[in-house]
Amino acid sequence: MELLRTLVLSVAVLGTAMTIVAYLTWIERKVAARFHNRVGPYYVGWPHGWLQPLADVLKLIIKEDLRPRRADALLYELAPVLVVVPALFGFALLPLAPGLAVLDHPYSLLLFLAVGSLALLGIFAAGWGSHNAYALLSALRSVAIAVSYEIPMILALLVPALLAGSFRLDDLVQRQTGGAWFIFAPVLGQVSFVVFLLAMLAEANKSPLDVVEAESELIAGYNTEYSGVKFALFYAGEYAHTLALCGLAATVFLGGYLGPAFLPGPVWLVLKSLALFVLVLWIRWSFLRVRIDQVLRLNWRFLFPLALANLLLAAFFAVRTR
Amino acid sequence: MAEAPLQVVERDFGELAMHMGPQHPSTHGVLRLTLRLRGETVVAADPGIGFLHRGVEKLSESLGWEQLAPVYERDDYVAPTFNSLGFCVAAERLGGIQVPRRGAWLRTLTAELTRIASHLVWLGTWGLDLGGALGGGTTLYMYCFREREKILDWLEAHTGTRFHTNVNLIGGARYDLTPELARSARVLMNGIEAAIPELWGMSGDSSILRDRTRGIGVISPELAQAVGVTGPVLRGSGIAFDVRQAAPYDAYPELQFDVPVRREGDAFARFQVRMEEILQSVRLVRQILDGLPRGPIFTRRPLKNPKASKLPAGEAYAAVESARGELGFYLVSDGSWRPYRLKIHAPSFANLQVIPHVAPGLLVADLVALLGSLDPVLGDVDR
Amino acid sequence: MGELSLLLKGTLKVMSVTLRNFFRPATTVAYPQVKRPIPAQWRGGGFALTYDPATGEENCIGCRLCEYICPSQIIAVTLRKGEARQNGKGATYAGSFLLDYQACMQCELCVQVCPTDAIVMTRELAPATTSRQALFFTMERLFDEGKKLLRDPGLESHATASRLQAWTDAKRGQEDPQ
Amino acid sequence: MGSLDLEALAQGMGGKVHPLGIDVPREALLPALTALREAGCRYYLLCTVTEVASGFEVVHGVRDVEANRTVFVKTGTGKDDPRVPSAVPVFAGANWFEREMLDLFGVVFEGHPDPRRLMMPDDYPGYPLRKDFPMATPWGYRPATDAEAP
Repeated sequence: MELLRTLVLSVAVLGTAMTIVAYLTWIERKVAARFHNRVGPYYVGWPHGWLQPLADVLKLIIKEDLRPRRADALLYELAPVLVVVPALFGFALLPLAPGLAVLDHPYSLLLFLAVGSLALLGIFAAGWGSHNAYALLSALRSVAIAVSYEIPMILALLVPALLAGSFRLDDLVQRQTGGAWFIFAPVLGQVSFVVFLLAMLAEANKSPLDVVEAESELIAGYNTEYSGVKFALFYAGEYAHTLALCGLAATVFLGGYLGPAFLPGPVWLVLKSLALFVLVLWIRWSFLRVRIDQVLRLNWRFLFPLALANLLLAAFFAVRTR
Repeated sequence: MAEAPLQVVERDFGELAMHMGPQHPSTHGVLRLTLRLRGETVVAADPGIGFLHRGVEKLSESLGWEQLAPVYERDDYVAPTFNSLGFCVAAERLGGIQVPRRGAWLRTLTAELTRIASHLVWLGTWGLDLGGALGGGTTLYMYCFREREKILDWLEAHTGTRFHTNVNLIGGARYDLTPELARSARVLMNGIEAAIPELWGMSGDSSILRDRTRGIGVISPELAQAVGVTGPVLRGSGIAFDVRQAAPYDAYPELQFDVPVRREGDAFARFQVRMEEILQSVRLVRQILDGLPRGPIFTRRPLKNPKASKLPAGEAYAAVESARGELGFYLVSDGSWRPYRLKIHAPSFANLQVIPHVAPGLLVADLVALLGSLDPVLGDVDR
Repeated sequence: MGELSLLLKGTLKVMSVTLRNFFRPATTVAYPQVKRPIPAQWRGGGFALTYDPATGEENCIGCRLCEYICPSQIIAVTLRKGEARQNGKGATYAGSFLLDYQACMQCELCVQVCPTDAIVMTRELAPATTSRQALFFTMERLFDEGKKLLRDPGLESHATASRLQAWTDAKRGQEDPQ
Repeated sequence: MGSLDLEALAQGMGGKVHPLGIDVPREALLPALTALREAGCRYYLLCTVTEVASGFEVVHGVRDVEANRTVFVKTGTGKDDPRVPSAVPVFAGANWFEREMLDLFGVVFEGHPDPRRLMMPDDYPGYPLRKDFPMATPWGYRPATDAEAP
């Protein structure tokens, strides 16, 4: 009986998550167009191109699925899967309603982060496997960035966990009932939210920290040699990873499924994640790219100490109120 | 955050030779940079050109004086009016031809508008280099090209075509300015002036661009003079030389404008010089619109058969200040209806020569920023 | 701290610029449905050999001036003697007139030198063709375009030979050129 | 540049003054350029070659930016041995200009650090900008002299 419930719930969550991921590309193109005083996709699906994601997926599927002759077969084929699966796994942990989550684990916050960083393996496998100088260079860069930005991300998430006294995402959300979202916590909330936001930008390769896939230098980064379905998987993986991180940020900082009653819980979670996604888009389409050494300097000299100090402050604050 | 740079401990595993170009998203045309890299740091860079060589100087020896202006406009295809203007100024100096005041003022009007359009192309594509196609770079590019479209629309109404306007004739201009065009030009200038703070806000104010361009590709005044760089690249290294002031032509003696100069000589200095030049051009266009004299715009015999118009034998050198720098024409005439020999001093050609001197030590990303700050146009380089 | 405040001020400035632009109307034009207006004086279209509206005779006198001036050397004209025209502009006509549009750079010098306003540029987009042959404007095609201009004079670019010569006339001094 | 008197400089080098600058014999080219540079002409403008009846005429353009004065230093070479000392030791900017002249005219610049062709592919037959370079092109002969012009 338990198995059946989880099966049904996970199919439902995965289904909605994948459609939202598909429509993220549409949202991004529309929002970017607004920033550029353009209109964005218009003709596919008449009023405003709402069929565009379907068209993109179909286009990518019918493309020839090739593999460079001297590529490392196993790594090359495995890479897209390794990128998509960890990203999708994140959705299983996010609590949709009090006590309702596909996988309700006492340490779900840490589990989310652990599985999330597996995607890095996929990117490196793609870079190394496709036997291409540019892809290799970009794979090296992605390892450097992911490793260095993992730490501030975890430290930023420890602060709400400390305040709520538990690693279980559902407890975190329960702790934020009554509008006491963690982002409103006096100093701790804002600082850890900003640190998490910057770490998310680097983790999900969004400009201004998207040095992993910098066209003007590395052509197309790790997915230079991919086309067709494999490229579509990479594309979906990247958006799913971003949405999962936005979902996590919404759950931890903006009170997940909490909200006035006229909308069911999960809808609130989706709305908050999309709001954060548009914020990420706003940042992405405004800033120029930062150089690779500046990205690393930003982390080790600014973000990491800030996150540590913030955690110390939170610990002091938590002990005093306990 | 611009503290001491990280000390890069380098295990010596030799150098990686790599071609950047001729098809590369950020080489501003068909330029091949043969790079020797150690890790991501450039050890040596050798620019290879000639991919867009159309033999314009050989072609000039088989076309008449009156037929050549539209051909030269295809040289520097980002700021075309300066090429035909340079040729006409040089031919007028060779032949001692007087240009009527209204004709001269109209030529300066289209020249300054083309300078603004060319600087907008430079800023937009530089944004793409620094920001990438899926990021803030595209936004800056879109804003620049939105303003540039307005200028091109005005040029289309004035001359009939958006870009290669062929406005300049030896001895004057071809199209006159109607009152409605004058009004719409003023509205256009107000639009540009309103857009500049926005463009500056997107680029100059953002600390990302400052960190990526300050101290990159520093050209010392001595190197600048020895290599002979020109235009905003020269003025970015502290040398206030502008052909419009040094050897004024057309309407510039009667117009007030100042020449922006920066001392640092790095990519950010060149950025500031070009941005202020846009404002100076707006000021110039407004002065022209206010004080446009009356009278004819062309005084030589009407254009009929090219074989009928001959220029006296002799040599002459004259230059105009194009958006990229000093665009000079060295004419040698044997008195016939065709030039005997014609050498074009292309500003981008001189500016590109500085790369082997300045590139060593930069990261690949900085090389892209340096290249963008030199604003080369490969049609201008290869002629 | 100066560096940090500069960083924050710069970041907010950039974000405010994109936000302001978010609410501005789109400047793009939905091309197939909405056409961009073509100005009166235009060099982007094709060519036409005009007729004299009063007498309906061909204007071209086959003088080959346009052939000599063309920088791309793509015009080829031959002379044909005919009967004198009613409007007194001589008795010679164009025997054959070939304009190789694929190498034309639309510099409008041919229109400028034409003594009888014969060759003009039209204001309708030159139709794309699927073969190179179709880009060779033969005399018949140019005259067909000329007949079209008779019916709809608006299709003719404002910059005809007489106007171009009037603008570049040395004795020009009046206030408002039109 | 102070009151550098071109006349004196030209005389000293065994050359003469012409409207755009000075004309010096081949051997005196580098001393003349160095003298001009000492006198303040530190900006290198251009190098061009004109094919004249007696051979090739190499012209270097240098400029004194403060005094806003441009001097063109000319030197002639024979038709059969177009050799000229390279100006790169004096002005770094002459590098590409001289390579282009080697490429298009075949004038050899002795002492040039990198005497490769600049524009044309390395195996390009002949020197295109010479008057005697055949203008026949696969798509038909183009008029080269007055007689054949349309």
